Amino acid sequence: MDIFLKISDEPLDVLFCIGLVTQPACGGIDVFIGTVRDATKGKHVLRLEFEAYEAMAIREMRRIAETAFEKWPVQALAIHHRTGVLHPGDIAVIIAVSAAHRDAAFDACRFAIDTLKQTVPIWKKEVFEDGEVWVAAHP
Amino acid sequence: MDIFLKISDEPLDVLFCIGLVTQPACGGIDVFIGTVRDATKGKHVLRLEFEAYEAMAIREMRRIAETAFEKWPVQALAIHHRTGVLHPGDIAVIIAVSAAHRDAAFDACRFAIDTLKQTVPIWKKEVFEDGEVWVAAHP
Amino acid sequence: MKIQIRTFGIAREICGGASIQVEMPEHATAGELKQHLTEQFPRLAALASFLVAVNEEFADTDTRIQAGDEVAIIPPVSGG
Amino acid sequence: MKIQIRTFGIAREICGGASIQVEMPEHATAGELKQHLTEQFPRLAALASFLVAVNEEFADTDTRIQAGDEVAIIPPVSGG
Repeated sequence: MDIFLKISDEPLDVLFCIGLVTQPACGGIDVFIGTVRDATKGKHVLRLEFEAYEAMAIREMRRIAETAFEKWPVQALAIHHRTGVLHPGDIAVIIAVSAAHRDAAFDACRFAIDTLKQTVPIWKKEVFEDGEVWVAAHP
Repeated sequence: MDIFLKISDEPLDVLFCIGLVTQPACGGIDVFIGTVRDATKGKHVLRLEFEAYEAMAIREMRRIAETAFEKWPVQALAIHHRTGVLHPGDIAVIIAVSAAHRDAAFDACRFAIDTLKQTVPIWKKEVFEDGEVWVAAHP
Repeated sequence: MKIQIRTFGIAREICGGASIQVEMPEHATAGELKQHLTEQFPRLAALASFLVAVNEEFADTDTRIQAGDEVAIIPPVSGG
Repeated sequence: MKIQIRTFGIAREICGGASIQVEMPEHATAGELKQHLTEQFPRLAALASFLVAVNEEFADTDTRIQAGDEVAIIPPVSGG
């Protein structure tokens, strides 16, 4: 059960994450890369500001990874999340999952990003030309 | 509809594929990387030999990409497939799909690799210490 | 007992600082703390939701808080 | 008419070359070609399946083949 978790205010490295999960017995790797869009609902995004409750976020990420290992025959799983100020095109999150067969990699990767967005204490503020908003804060 | 297709006997480049599909409006990229396992059913794999009916394979890959664009709101899709002699750990195929939202990227990427394995005229021979076999050739 | 509470995201802005201190009875629950916080900071009630974490775990309404626990307000998360 | 046929993968090994030539009646169909090939190369019948492609498209049983068409034997694919 190889789990690699990181929260960092430095740029994330896709090839590094893929390298972390690559193993001789793996036949498929699914990688999800979350990038900063240049617009939300038609409004131009200047930047995003991410903050994390780091220790708890790592705990929740570990819980996600462990659940993925229980549910699917995956070999290794990496979740790297960025914090700080990001601009359109920057990578906010990378999830890489290796497995002997691709179905497990796809299922676990999608589960990981879906669950991360629901449970991991990380927050982003979208900054527009005319204001800013904490995403998902209000109904 | 940005479609990038390649069949090559040179090593494939994951970052290049991701770069091809990255666009300012994309919020999620799903990348599938098919790698050569070191064993099949417990037997050690020495190497794989891939061959393609290249012109037709590119046509079938284009058909997959166009179908993906019809079915899901994706922004760009790249399929790069390797031919020639590969060893365990080498990358046989990369599929990268970008979309504004991740569900489309995941669905289209998985559809693309599943369909590629069914319809694209590419063949692989597994070479073991004690023999070789064309994968899927016989019932 | 005095409880030191970490705040994040919009909760940090609503509460006016990355850390606030509130006075609660001994053995108060997370539910009671949420109610106290909502009264002290009415804008928390306008959020889609907010949770309390105790010692880096999401707390249930009846989770008891001890002096010295690490307590945090968790507004709706939006990572990824 | 003479038809030049490209072969790939195990079909290349069964047919003994990357390209073979067969003689078929004018307006023969892909289905008739498959039958002819199976008779000439019985090991093709042992494959999980094999298809004929005409001009880089999978052919139906009743697809007609013209002299000069690009024809190929497609054994079970195994890319990815």
